[in-house]
Amino acid sequence: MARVALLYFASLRDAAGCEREEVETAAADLAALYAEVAARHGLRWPRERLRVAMDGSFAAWSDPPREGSEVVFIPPVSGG
Amino acid sequence: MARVALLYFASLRDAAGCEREEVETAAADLAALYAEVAARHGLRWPRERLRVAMDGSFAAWSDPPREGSEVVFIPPVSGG
Amino acid sequence: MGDPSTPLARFELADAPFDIAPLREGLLRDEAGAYASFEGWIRNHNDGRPVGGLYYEAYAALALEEGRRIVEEAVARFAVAGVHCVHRVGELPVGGLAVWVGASAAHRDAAFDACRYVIDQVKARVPIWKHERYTDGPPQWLHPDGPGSPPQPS
Amino acid sequence: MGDPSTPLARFELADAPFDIAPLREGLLRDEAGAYASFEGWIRNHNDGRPVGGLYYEAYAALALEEGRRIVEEAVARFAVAGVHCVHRVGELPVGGLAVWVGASAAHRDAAFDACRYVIDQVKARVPIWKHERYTDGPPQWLHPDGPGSPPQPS
Repeated sequence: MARVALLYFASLRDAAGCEREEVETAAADLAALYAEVAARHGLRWPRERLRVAMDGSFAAWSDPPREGSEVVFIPPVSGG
Repeated sequence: MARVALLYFASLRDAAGCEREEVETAAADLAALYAEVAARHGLRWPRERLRVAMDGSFAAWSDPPREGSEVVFIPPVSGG
Repeated sequence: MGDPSTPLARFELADAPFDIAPLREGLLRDEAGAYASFEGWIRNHNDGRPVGGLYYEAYAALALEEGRRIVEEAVARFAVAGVHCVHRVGELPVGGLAVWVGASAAHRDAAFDACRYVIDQVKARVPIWKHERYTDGPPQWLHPDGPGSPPQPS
Repeated sequence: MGDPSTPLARFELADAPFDIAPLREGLLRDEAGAYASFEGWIRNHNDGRPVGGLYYEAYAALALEEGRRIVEEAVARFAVAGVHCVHRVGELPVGGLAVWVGASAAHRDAAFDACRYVIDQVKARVPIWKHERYTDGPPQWLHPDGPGSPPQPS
């Protein structure tokens, strides 16, 4: 089990109903973590359209969640 | 015969030794006028590297010199 | 006037309006003959809808890291003297300045290419999201489709 | 804010230093989301030679006509809100601003393309000549070879 903080931005925050939460997870990787979170909050973004970051850097979906880390699912960006 | 004013710019002015002169010419076209002028002033620019303007607009070498016009031989430009 | 051997590469987020003049000054170099800049302004319409203003939200830690990576890539790819980008976050009115990119170089190809590279990459990669307000209906978050991505879930 | 249906197309010669800020302001449009600019500065070297300054000479009547034609071509080719170019004539020091181009448009492709088109065409077509002074020898007029032109006579 790892304890991680999840941050939500933009429409993901609206859908999750919060901007930050701490969770205990048994997910083997960030892909499984997203599946858990998406099911719990009813998030409708398919993972293929998101990127994921851990502790302020982009990460791979196959990375395991690190204990104490900050994980962010990144919806398509629209800056500029 | 046509009476025209010739203006010289940049290295052509240095070579001609003046910035403006009035000439009477029997040249049938601006190409022949350049040949006259180049011979008189010892200009070493081949006509192929120049453009020619008459009365403030680019002209064709085959245009006849217009009476009272202002003719300019334009060496390669270097603005910008 | 800066050291010609160490090109400037800077990316910043700004939470308030900023002046371009000093940023441009910071790119002036005696050895640089060319400067190209890009500015993104808030338009009064988008996809045919009347826009009343918007809000830019950033995941700041990652935006700064990814932005820095982009300007460093530009410096590595193009023969520039400097590249600088500032992106606004927070509330912006129509006509407001959303993003500025400046690039200086010995020659204009590198200045244009670096400037274009930075704005294209910033728009594609930096985690900043636009929350657009319309004068004819409710606001929305913009999440443009990337190349080859499936349609956005309704 | 200007009429969206009539893009600005302006070319000018300036015989003294000029401010860019009001020129940029003149291109702002509520319907335009993108602005690209180019500036040409006098470098401290050219072809490996140390430059101390220079003089730009123009055949003004024709330069203004050809410049106007170029900005009108840019407006016709690209979906811009405005294009403006100002070229210096007279004495310029190292670091001096030689030419400025600004273009505004709804989208960045058009702004970049118009800006690039104008500076490329101005350099190729407008009758302005550079008389460059060196710190290591006598000054000279610059008459670059065009594509396919024979070598310059000695």
